[in-house]
Amino acid sequence: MLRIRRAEETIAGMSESGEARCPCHLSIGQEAIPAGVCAALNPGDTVWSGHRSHGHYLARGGSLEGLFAEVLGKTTGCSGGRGGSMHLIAPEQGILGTVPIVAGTIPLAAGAALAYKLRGEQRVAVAFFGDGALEEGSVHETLNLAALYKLPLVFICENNLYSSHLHWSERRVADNLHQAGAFHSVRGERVDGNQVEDVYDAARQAVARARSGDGPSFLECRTFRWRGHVGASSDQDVGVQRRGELAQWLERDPIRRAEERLAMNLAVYSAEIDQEIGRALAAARSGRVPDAQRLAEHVCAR
Amino acid sequence: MLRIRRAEETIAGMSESGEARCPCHLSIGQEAIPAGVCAALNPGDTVWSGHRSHGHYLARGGSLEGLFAEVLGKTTGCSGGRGGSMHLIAPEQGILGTVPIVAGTIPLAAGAALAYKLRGEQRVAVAFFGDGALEEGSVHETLNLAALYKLPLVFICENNLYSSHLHWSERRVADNLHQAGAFHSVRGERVDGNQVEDVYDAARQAVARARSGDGPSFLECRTFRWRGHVGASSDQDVGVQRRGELAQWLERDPIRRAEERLAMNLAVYSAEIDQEIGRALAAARSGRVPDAQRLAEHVCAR
Amino acid sequence: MRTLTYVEAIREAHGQLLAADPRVFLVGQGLWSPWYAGGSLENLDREFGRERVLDTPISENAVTGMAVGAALAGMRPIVFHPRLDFLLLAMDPVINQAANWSYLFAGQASVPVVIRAVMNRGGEQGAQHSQALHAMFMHVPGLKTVMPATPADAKGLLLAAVEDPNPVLYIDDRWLYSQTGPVPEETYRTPIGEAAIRRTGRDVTIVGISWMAAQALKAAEMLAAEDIDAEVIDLRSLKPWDQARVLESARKTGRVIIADPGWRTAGASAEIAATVAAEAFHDLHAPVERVTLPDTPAPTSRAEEQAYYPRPEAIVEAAWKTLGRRVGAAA
Amino acid sequence: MRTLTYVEAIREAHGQLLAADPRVFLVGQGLWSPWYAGGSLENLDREFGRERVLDTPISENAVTGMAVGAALAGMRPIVFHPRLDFLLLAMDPVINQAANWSYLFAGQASVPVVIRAVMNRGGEQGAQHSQALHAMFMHVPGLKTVMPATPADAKGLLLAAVEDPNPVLYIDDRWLYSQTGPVPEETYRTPIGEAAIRRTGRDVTIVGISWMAAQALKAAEMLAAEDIDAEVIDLRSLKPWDQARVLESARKTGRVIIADPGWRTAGASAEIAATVAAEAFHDLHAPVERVTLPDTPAPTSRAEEQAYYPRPEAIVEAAWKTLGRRVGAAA
Ligand SMILES: Cc1ncc(C[n+]2csc(CCOP(=O)(O)OP(=O)(O)O)c2C)c(N)n1
Ligand SMILES: Cc1ncc(C[n+]2csc(CCOP(=O)(O)OP(=O)(O)O)c2C)c(N)n1
Ligand SMILES: [Mg+2]
Ligand SMILES: [Mg+2]
Repeated sequence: MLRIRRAEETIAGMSESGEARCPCHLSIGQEAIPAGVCAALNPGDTVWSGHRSHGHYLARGGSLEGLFAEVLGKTTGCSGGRGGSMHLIAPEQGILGTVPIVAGTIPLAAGAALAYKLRGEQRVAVAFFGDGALEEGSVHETLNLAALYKLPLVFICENNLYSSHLHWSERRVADNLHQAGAFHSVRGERVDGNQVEDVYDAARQAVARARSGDGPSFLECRTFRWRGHVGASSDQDVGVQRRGELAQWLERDPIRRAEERLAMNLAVYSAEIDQEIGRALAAARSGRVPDAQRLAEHVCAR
Repeated sequence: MLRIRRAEETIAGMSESGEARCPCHLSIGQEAIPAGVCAALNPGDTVWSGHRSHGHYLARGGSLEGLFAEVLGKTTGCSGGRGGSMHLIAPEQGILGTVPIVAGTIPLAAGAALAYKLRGEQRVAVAFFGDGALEEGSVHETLNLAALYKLPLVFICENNLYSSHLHWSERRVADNLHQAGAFHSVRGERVDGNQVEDVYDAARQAVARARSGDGPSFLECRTFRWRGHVGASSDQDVGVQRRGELAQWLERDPIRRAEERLAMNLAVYSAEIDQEIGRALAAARSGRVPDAQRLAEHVCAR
Repeated sequence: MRTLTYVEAIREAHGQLLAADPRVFLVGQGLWSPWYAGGSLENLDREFGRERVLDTPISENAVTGMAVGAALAGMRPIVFHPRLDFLLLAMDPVINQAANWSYLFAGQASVPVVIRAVMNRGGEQGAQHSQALHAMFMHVPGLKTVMPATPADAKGLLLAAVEDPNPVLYIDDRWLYSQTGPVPEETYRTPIGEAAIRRTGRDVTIVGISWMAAQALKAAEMLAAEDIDAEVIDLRSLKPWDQARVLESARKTGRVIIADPGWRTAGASAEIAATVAAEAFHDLHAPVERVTLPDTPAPTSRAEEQAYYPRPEAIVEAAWKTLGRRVGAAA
Repeated sequence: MRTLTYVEAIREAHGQLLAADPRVFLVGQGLWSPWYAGGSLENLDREFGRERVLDTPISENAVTGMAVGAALAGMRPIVFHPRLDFLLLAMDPVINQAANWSYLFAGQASVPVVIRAVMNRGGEQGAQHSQALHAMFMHVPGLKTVMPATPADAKGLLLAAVEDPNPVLYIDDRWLYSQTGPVPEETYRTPIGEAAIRRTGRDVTIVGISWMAAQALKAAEMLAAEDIDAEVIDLRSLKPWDQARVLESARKTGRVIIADPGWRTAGASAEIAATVAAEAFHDLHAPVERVTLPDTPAPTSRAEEQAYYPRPEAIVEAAWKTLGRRVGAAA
C-alpha cells in the first residue's frame, strides 16, 4: 500500500510538473483494494482493469520502472510507451491489460476465466472496475454469462462514490452496488475498501470459490479517492464541488488504519520504498523515447 | 384476444401458402398480454415493441387492413410496405414503432417517457419485449435511467420461457425475471400472462403509478408461444425439441380461460371477427405493391 | 461583427437553442462538469435547469436510445458524447434505429435528434481515446454528418442540425476550440450539405475536413509563398457532401488533395477521391492526393503523436506531387 | 476433387478446426439450433460437446468481449453473429478492444479471435436485418476482414483466419450457401490479403467482393457473348486487400469496375476506386465504375428488393460505360 501511495505521489508530481503528459488517474486513498485483492491471488491468476489502474499493476507485481517509464512514454515502459498511464500490461505478472473504456475489460476478464475453465486449469480472473462501470450494460451481460457458465471470475467494484464529477446519488436511486449480481445469481458482498484485511478476507473467499468451481463473486469495496478524477489536483481545484466527504475519508486512510491494526509504523519502510522509487524513476528517465519510425509497427502481429 | 388469434391464424396461413414472404413471428397463445395491457392505457399513451408485435399493434387499435397489407408488402400497409411483419407503426393509435433488433425499442420508449415528463404531460410509454431481451445490457441501462428520472414507463416482459430455440435455463441461472429491475429500484411483479384480468389489473396499477409520477414498473407476464419462433410451423416441425410444455400450456389457453371466467362462449364473436378479417384481407390484397421507382424515397425526411 | 472562439460559438448555439425552443434539451455525459465538455456547455445547467440539461450515467446505448425516442415523441434532443470512441457503444440506436427509422416506416416518422460527439485526441491519450470515426457514419444512409471547422459554422451547423428532421451527427474538434472568428449574434443556419470556399486559387484544390480544413489554409499560405495558388474548400458537411462545389473546383484546377483527419483506408477521403477521379476524369492533370492519418491506431508518446497527425507540410508536399515537383525540392 | 456447397465447406472447416486444435472453440447465438446458422454449424455441438460449441444469451457485447478475452488467454475462439446488424452491439470489443490491443501494448499481446458474421438479407427482412457493414470494419486498423465467394475459400479463409494472430472478421453470405465448387478434403489456407483471378480478360477488369464476385462472373459470361473480354478478380480479403493484383489488371485493361455488395458512399468500393484511379492514373481509359447498393436502407417488398440488390446486368451496363458504349445499345 505504501509503495502504491508513494509511487502515485511520484506520478502526481511528474504530472504536475509536466514531465508526464498522458492523463493519469490516481488511486491515492484506495490502495487497500488492490493490495488486499492481489494478496489473495496465486501466480497463474490474471487481473484486468480500467483507467485507474496503477495500484492493480503494482500490487500484482508490475515493475515500478515499467510504470514510470510508461507514464513518461519511453520504450522501456511496461506497454512499450504505447499506452501511457491508462494502458498497462505485464503478461508475466498476470496483468493482462488495463484500458480506459469504462467496463471494457470486464467481458475480457470473463473470457480469460472461460479459457481457464475450458482448459481445466485452476486459475482465476479478476476484473477491477469503478462504481461507474455498473452503468454500462455490458457488465450486466457479463454477470449473467459468468453465473451461467460458472466462470472462475471475481468482480471487484471499487466504489469510490463518484464517477468523475457525479456522486452516486446523481446516477442511481439506491446505494446497493453489492447487489449488482443478485438478479443474475452472482453472489455479492460489501466490504470496507479502506480496511486491507477485510478486503483480503473477502477476496480470499471469492477467489477460493472461483478456483474450486463455485463460480463468480462480486465484491463492492467502499472507498474514496483523495485526488481529482484525473491528474494531481483535487476536485476542488478543478471546480468540482464534492460533498465534504473528503475530510472524513482522510480519517479512514487505509495505510494509517493498517498501521494501527499492526501496531507499527509503516514509515519504517518509507526509506526503502523511496529509494526503490528513486532508482526506478531514474532508470525510467534514462529510457529511450520511441522514434517516429516505429509508428507503423505492431498494428498487426505476425 | 380472439381478434388477435384469428388475425394471426390468418397470417400463419398467408405465410404457409407463400402469399406473405416476410418473416412473421406469431404470438398465438400470448394474446392476453397485449389485450390486458392495452386495455389499461389512455388514448395519449404510446407503445413500442419488437419482432413479435402483431398483438400489440392490434390491441392498441392498429387496423387489420394495415397489418395484412404490411405483411403483404403493399403501399397501403401500416408502414407503407417498407417494414413487413417485424416493423409496424400507427402513430395515430400511439403505436410508435416495433422493430426486430432485440431490446432496440426499450431505450426509445424511455425517451418517449422522458419527453412526456419534460413536457409535463400525463402520458405513459409502454415497452413490450420478450424474456430474451433482458440479456441485452441496454435494458439494464434503461431500467436505471427510468428509475433515476422517475419516468412514466412500464416495462412489459412477455416471458414465454424461450428465446428462439433456447429454454430460459440455458440462458440464465434463476427463473426470476420479475426481479430484473430490483437492483435499479424499479418495482417488479410477476403475473399470469395467460389470465387477461390479471394482466389488466397489474398493468392498470403500473400505468397509474407511472401517470401519477411514481416512476416505472416492470411486469413479468408468464406465457408460452404455441407456434415456432418464426413462421407458422411448430418448433417440432423445424427440429427444435422443446420440453413437452406445449400440451400443458394449451390447457391454459388465455381465450378459453377468459370464456370460463366470463361464463360465455367468445365464439359468438367469431363470425363477426371473421367477417372483419375477410374484409380487411380482401382490401389488403387489392392494395398496390410499391414500384421500384420509390426505392430512394424517405431515406431522409424533408 | 463580434469575434468568438469556436468553443464559445458552440456554447452560444446551445444556449440560443434552449432559450428559443422548449422542445430542445441536452442529455449525455459531462453536462454538469466544469471541465468535461471543454467549456462548450458551461453553466447551461444553471441557466436552463438540470431537467433540460441532463447529465447521465455511463450508459451510452440507452442514453442515446432515449434521445432517439424523445425525438420520436416530439422533442429536439441533443445527445452529447465527450468522445467519438464512446459512440461505438451506441451504434444500435444511431444506426439500426435512428438512421433506418424514416425509411422503415415510409416517412411516417423521422428522428430529429442531434448526436454530438467530440473529436478529442492528442495529449498522449492513446488508441481508445483518439479515434476519428466519422467515415463509419458517412457510410450509413439516413444519417447526416457535419464537421464544422470555424466558429461561425460551429454555431450555424448546430442550429441547422437541430432544425433538421433527420438524425444528424455533429462532430466538433477540441483542437479547434480556441480558434477565433466572426460569429453573428443572432441565430442563423449553415446549410447542411454546402461546402465553403475559404480561398480561391487556380493551381490546386485542397478539400479539407474539420481540423484539416484549418491546416489546409495554412498549407495554402505556405504554397502561396512558392507562387502556388491553392483553392481551399472547407467541406463542412460530410454527408451529404457538396459534390458540385468540389467538382467545379477540381475541373478548374485539375489537381486535387483531400485532407481528412481520419484514417486512410475506406475513409472519407476515399469517397471524395473516388468521386473526383470519376467525375472529373478528363480534367485531372494528376492523381488525387490524400492526406490522412496513417492506417494505425493512435500512439501515445509525443514523438509518435507528432508523426501521426498530419501537419500543413504534408499538404504542401501533396500539392507538390500533384504539380509534378519533386518532394523536398522547394522553390 | 470433391464438390461441396459453400455452407458445407464452412461446416467442414469448423469441424476440422475443432478436431485439430483444442484451443479452438465456438461461441455465439444459434449454435444449438437446427436452423439458425443455416446449416453452417450443424451438429457441431453434438460432435464436439456443448462446452466447446457454446450457444449464448442475446448479449452481443459481452459474448464478443468474452471471445476477445479468451483469445488473450491463449484460446482461438470463433465468435458467431447470425447477422452483421447484430455486430453493431459489439463494436466496443471488436474495435476499441481487439483492433487496438496489439498496437496499444507494442505487440506484447495480440488477439487471435475470429469474429464470424453472416450477411443475411433479402426475403423481405428489412432495414435492420440486411445491412452489409463490411466497409466500416475495413476502415479500422488492426482488424482484418475476409469475405469468401467460393466454397474453397469459405473453408480456406476460415482456416487462415483462425491461424492468424490478429482479430479477423470473417463474413459469409447466405446467398452463397448453395453455391457448389471443388473443396480439398485436407486442411489448407487461403492466404489473407490475396485476391484470385477468376477469369482472365483483356478489355475490362471487374473486381468483385463476396456475392458480387459471383455476379461478376455471370456478367463476364454475358459480356463474352458480346465479344467483350472481361477479367474477373475475386477480392476475397477486404483488409488487407490485394492492391498489386488489382492494379496489375487495371493497368492491363485500363477499364475497371468495382462490384461491392455494400452501400456506395464511403464504402469498400470507394477505397478500391480511389486507389486504382490514383495508382493507375495514366493507364485508365475511362473512369472507374462502381456497382453497389444505392445509398438507402434495405426495403422489404419484393419489387423494391429486386431493384435494390444489383444484378449481373448492372455490371454489364457498367462495362459498356467504361467502353464508351451507350447503355442499352447492345451489340
Ligand atoms: C465507455 C466510456 N464512457 C465514458 C468514459 C469517460 N470516463 C472515464 S472515467 C469515467 C468515470 C468512471 O467512474 P468509475 O467507474 O466510478 O471509476 P473511478 O474514476 O471513480 O475510479 C468516465 C465517465 C469512458 N472512459 N468510457
Ligand atoms: C440484437 C439482436 N440479437 C439477436 C437477434 C435475433 N433474434 C431475434 S428474436 C430472438 C429471440 C428473442 O427472444 P425473446 O426476447 O424471448 O422473444 P420471443 O421471440 O420469445 O417473443 C433473437 C435471438 C435480434 N433480432 N437482435
Ligand atoms: Mg468511482
Ligand atoms: Mg421469449
